Amino acid sequence: MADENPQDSAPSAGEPRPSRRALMLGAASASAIVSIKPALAQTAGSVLNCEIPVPDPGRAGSYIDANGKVVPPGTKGAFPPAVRPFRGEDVKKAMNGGNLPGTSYDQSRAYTNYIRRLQRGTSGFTCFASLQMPRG
Amino acid sequence: MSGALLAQMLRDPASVEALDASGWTGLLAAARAEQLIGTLAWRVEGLAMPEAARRVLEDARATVEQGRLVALWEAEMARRALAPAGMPVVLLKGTAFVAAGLSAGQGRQIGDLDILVPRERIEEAEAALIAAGWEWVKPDPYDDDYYRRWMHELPPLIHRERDRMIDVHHTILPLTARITPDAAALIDSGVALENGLLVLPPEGMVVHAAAHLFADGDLQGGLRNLWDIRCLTDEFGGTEFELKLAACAALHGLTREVERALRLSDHLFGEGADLTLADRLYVRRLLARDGWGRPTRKLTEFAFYLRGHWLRMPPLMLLQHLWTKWRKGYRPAG
Amino acid sequence: MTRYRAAPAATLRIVLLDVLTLVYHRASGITHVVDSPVPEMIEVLGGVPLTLDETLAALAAVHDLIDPDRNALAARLDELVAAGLVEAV
Amino acid sequence: MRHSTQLRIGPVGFRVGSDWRAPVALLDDLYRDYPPPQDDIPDFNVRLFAARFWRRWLRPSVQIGGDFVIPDAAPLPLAQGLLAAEMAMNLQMALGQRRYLLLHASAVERDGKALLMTGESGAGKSTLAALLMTRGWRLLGDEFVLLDPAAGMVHGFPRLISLKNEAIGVIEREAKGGRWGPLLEGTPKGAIRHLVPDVRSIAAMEQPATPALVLFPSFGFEGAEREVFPSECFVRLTQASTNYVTLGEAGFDALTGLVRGLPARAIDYPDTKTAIATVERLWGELA
Repeated sequence: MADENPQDSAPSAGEPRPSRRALMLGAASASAIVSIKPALAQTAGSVLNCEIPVPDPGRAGSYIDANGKVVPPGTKGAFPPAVRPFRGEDVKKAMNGGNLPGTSYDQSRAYTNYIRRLQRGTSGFTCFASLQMPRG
Repeated sequence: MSGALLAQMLRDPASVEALDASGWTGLLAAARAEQLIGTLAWRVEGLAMPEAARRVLEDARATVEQGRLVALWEAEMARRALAPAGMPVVLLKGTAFVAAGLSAGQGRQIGDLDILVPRERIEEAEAALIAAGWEWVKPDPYDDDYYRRWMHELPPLIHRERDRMIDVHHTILPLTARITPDAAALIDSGVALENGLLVLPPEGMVVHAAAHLFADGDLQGGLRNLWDIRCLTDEFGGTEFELKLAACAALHGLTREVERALRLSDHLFGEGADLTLADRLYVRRLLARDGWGRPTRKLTEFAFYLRGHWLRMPPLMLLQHLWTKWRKGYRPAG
Repeated sequence: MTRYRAAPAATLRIVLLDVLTLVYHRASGITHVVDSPVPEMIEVLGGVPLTLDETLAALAAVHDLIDPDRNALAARLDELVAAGLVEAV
Repeated sequence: MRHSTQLRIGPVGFRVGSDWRAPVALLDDLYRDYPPPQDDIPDFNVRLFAARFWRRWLRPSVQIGGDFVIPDAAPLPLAQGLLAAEMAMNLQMALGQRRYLLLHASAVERDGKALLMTGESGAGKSTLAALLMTRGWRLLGDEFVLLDPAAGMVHGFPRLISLKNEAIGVIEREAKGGRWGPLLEGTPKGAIRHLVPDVRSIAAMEQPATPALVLFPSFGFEGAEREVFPSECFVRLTQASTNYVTLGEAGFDALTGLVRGLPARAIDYPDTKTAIATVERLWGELA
């Protein structure tokens, strides 16, 4: 039962969870739950249908340079933001050498580099992390 | 023959104590192949056995226990999806055994979720399930059309998030089979569980298991089916139950099948029974496993494959069906 | 009026890891990786079943809602219902 | 079955049966230093058989079978019988392992502590593990790592190291005196050659190790490195595990226990030299 695992919900000493804090309900279209599926799932399912915006909405309008770094709009040699978020399945293909849909080769490389460097907390991170499906 | 060894160990668990390493190896392989390893693990728990065997069986027990939770959850999600429609939903087979807490559920490996709903409401059920995240497994026009016209269930659906299949039945045998059980009576006989889902009464469960075993299909996995029947008759046995069972079997036109199931169950798992010549063929088929878990007696198997189809369809339709399957590359497992 | 109720606390193992939270649901055997406001919603829905508006009010009572948007909350609730962590009753 | 053999890799016993002598003879030779299954009762059975009986002789092709199977597994030519046996054993682990949380990862050990490396096929985890083995690390396994949910320790699964294409030459130069299986050309994954783990790794295969560092290597990129936080590490490892979901709460406990407090890094590397240097540096920083 829950109280058999007091370490679970109780915050560890030193970083108490504030009892009252700011809370975002988020956009109606965003997703706040990723359910772990069997690695050998029979259905393609949600993981490949999740989406990764480039860049994340917090930095909307910024450009992406060849190394995948987010740079100010108009930076020379960098690419404008992607028109629409990429689907997990497309990203997976691009990671294996394909091109992201609707992009040139260099643009696709830049976006993929951006996605590879996604940090926790950024939009699309959970989707990206779920794509890491090493199979033999 | 390891199929016979498996049946013997289920009947008399204490006899595992006499097994040597190769006996254990063959037993475990056959139990896995018959999907009875969880059942075996339950039966022999606490007996003396080599450490390596104990470990394999312990893992099998943990696996069926997790499988039980997942099966019950799948039933619960189907209940949530179908509850607003207010139709009766009867759980069948393994999920019903564990939901009702029956001994037949102990160690039972459970695959898909099988439910029975009234025939006139099956499309409503289908729509509600699709709205709740289930989708078609494989869109194949021939199979789809075939299912809808002739089968006793919808084409299988799989839940896109949980990766679990559901079979939605409206009766317990294909419409093409020569025996036509009274599906409405089965649903009416349903016993309500605490959450509102129904299960068949014990005699209905036995009749369904016997129908599934002898009147539908090629007896693959039949040993597990027969074990289900054994557990049910052991748990509910007695004169009163026998009368109910006979009446239920007669109502659905399955007297011959139920009587055969009881004879084979007594022969394999009980005190013995007088077998007919045909019964002996069934026994041969049910025990056809070698020490590597391979099916043996290919000819018997193929005969039962043909027979399974014969029972389900009139001959001309059978020919058309086999021809279509053949062109699509199906061959009986060999 | 649809009311919402979270899975009983005894069936949930909730582990906070850096910014994301893991929820293991014992009844389903499924692990959910969730972001805010999901853990907070599970908490306020742990008692009597609440309507959408009551859920919004309950969240606002214990947190400073930056975007007290009814539609966004409805979307979160739908997700929780689909995941089986919350039941619509 | 006409021919059969038994062997144990780490804590897992196998029985391999075959319609042909050659694959079994090769296994007996390459696995000659491995013990038999505990109590002579294998955890898993593997079968190599002819799909049609005439396929035993006529263009013999090996079908993979066993306790756990996937439908439609393509047969392999008899010359690749060793690969078929290895694939079949891997398949039993991937589909049937229930005692340990199975991670698709390579791992090496030093001072009782384990370094885990996981990534997509082609990320170089087998190559890196083999190279580290030649540099004094003990090989725990090049394909699977077994995490014990109760104790939190990792058990090795040091099967034959499966090296592909360019990696074969790289390791042939480094592993002096190594014992090798035949070069298998034209497999579904290109050229494959199996290297027997060194004597020390086989002898110590029953000793578990404490996980100390997990790396997510990617080959073919500029050298780079970033910290992987526990939540990302958790999600990635669930997807690198074939039995996380099946193990239920035990799997959840095992994996949350592992990622909390375990340092994790994603490393990109342009060549193996850079990778080895990065690994040694990160390992040094742990202490």
